[in-house]
Amino acid sequence: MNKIVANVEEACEGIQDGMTLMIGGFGLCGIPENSISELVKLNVTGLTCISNNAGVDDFGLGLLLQKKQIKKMISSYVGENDEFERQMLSGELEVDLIPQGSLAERCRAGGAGIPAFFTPAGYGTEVAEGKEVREFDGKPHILESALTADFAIVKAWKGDTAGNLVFKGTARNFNPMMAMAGKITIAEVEELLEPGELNPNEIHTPGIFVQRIFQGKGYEKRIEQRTVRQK
Amino acid sequence: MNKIVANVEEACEGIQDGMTLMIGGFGLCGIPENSISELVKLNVTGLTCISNNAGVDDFGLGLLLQKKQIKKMISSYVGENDEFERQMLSGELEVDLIPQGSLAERCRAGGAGIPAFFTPAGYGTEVAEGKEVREFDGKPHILESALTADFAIVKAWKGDTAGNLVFKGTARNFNPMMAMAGKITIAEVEELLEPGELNPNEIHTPGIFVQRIFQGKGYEKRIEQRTVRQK
Amino acid sequence: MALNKNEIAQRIAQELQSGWYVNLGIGIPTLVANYISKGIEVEFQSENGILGMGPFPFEGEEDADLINAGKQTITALPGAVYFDSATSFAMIRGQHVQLTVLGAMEVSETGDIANWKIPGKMVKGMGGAMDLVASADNIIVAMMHTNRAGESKLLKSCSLPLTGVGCVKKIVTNLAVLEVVKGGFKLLERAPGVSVEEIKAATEGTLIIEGDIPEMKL
Amino acid sequence: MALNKNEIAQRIAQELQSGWYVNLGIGIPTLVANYISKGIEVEFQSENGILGMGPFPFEGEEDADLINAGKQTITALPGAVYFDSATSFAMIRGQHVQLTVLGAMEVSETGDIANWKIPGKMVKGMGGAMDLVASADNIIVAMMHTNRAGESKLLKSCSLPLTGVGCVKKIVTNLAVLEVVKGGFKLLERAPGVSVEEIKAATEGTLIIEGDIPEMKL
Repeated sequence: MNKIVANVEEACEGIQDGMTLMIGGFGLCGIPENSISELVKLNVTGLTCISNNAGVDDFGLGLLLQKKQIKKMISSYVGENDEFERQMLSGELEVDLIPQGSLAERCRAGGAGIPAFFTPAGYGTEVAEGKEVREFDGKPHILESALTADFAIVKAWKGDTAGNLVFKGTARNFNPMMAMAGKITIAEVEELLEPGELNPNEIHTPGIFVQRIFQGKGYEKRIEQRTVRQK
Repeated sequence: MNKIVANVEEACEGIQDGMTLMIGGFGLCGIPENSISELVKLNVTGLTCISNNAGVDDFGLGLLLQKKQIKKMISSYVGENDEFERQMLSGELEVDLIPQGSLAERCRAGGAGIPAFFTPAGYGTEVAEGKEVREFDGKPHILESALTADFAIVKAWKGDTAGNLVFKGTARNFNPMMAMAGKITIAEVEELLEPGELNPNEIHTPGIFVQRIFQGKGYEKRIEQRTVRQK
Repeated sequence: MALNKNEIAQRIAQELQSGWYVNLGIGIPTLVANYISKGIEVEFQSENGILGMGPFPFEGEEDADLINAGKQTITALPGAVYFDSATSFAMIRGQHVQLTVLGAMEVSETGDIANWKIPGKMVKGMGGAMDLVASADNIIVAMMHTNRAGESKLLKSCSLPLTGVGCVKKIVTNLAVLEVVKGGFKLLERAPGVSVEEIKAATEGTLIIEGDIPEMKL
Repeated sequence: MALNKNEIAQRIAQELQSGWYVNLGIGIPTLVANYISKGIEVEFQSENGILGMGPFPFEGEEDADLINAGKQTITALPGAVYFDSATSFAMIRGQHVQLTVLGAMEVSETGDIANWKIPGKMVKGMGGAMDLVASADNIIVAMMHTNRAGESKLLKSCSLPLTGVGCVKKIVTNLAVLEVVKGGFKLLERAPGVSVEEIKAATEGTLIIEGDIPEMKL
């Protein structure tokens, strides 16, 4: 099963104004840099972006914010971004804030055909407003629904032409669940391999969840908070 | 964090009559052979066993059935076992049959703090009796609840003293979800390693889900349906 | 002449499209893998935890840790991947598997299927069948048109406990290819040499016959 | 004298027990890792996907693919494991993490906590805090007893939008260690040299004082 596309242009074909996109990554870690650049180039607008964070002013999803391509962000935490703040406070940008665990589980649910599930997270807070509350074992929970996207765009360390993906370190984060939840899932990888080169025991995302895969290039992998100690 | 116990006797300490146990495996593939033998030796009775299958007459959970240690089986498929059939038809054994995907997801939910979720599986069948039905996107779903166990007993290929587990091939099956859902989770492994010997990118079950781990021995790994072709 | 089991599998194999992930049930469905046309690239999922399932191993190369959902020893093709049961049914329930082929004891004209339980007989369980039929967008039933007593298995409504409701799309039997549409079973193709009258006689449910019904090509 | 941030962290570190998995929030909680007693073996979980988090890397050894939930570069200890965000919150929601330490803007005497939103100010989001407080069996809040305006942060009821309801068990501030019990904040320990009267004055919520209140030992 060959999922390979020639380049980022081909990978992003069909992404249109007004679509809902899932974008993998946590902060600037594990984000699909090539595809984000291509979205800027395509200048698609009115996007709803589901991503744990919104990048920084000049990197990650911040690049799309600069060009006002995003209509709505669905995230758990959106600090570190002045342009984001300006657009949000001025009402140009809609923001839906979701507890991080609920965001991850809602993406997984979307990919796994689970339309809704109960979680204790957010009970008694404004997150619970309008949501069904039910007690289990004496503890109140709220009903959360699945999330899906027209396109999910993820970044992996290694991948093969069958779409199987392996992530590195904490760059895994939201990428595997989002890969499951995209109607079309695009994977960009640092290293693209032939079938059989990945050990089938060590694959994080089975290729069935991926529709298009390509060899990324020029990864900057910017570090948001460089913290070190002295030898 | 050291989860190591000396042997199967120590691993199974505290397992008592009337408890609910989850037992990993699919058919005879990936079952915790050492622990099952120990359960026979301990002669604990009145057990509720959550396991996808019930073994064969003289292997796997069939060994516990022979000694009438099991009061109730929660499984998706229980063929291949005459003693099972006899006990079930005579009413000695309670059997709760659950769609395989719902069984897997209910174990995961139990481990993940999700008390209930909606699934389309079983709608309109006797599995749905007494369960809430709700439509999502015009399609009816039923509400299924989480499963947990006093002890979950799983079998892995490799493990380290921190309880991290790696499975091999299709012997993975239900083991990872059950490991999540046990109040106490026992892991028996073919190869027990020191911390750092497993690549942290390649671990299937993080050690946090495992309370006791030991080096298993004498694995028979019986094959249920030996199918081959000629060279 | 009515088809044999291998010919039913052969006809179903014609339905497969390149790029599809396919789950094959036990029995006739398993045989479908033997008849994939050259140039059609599909990948087989087995719900116990493998994508990219290959043929049976050569004698002496069996691996107890590598089986299919029928508990048979198998092999893995290059590009295969193993996963746990929750992920496996995430693929199925999330409709990432494009085709499910499975056997049935009864199918109703509204697409209900019964294939797991006969009251009064030993019940072995539904395994993954309920998840598969409730989830798949595209389900083909492979079965004999009538049971051993000669009674139709294509019914107005199922008499046996159901596995799923309104989910069957297509049925390939030893006599015919049929589609479940509003109003009943629409006859699409006849087995070579089998007449429409024979199919009518073997079908208890409403049979919809429009125009000339072509013979299957095998 | 009131404790500084490091001393608050130091006091909280005394609560840790061997075998615990611990999630430390941003700010004072992060500092707790610096004060673990010898012989106490705990493992740190960061909700972005690592168990067995180690100290910051040496200069030049930073890995952009290895960060904590505060987006800081970190290292992994032997026995560490990486996982995805759904699995991470399965650990948290499923109560496999024995202790969560996090900061707060307000805590109520019934254990409510507010730490994510100030109306009229830029809202950055709750991140993982709502999952953490709703799930953890054991939550310690690390904070100053009063805000910059000198107002108590231990209240009858929170004025800010809540992060979680009835979940805080213990609070360690610059002035005191308190437990949330039926009826209010039970004073357990005073900071060295801080009087019960000073703590009373700085606490708006009901303060329960039973017998002599010992000084913390650091």
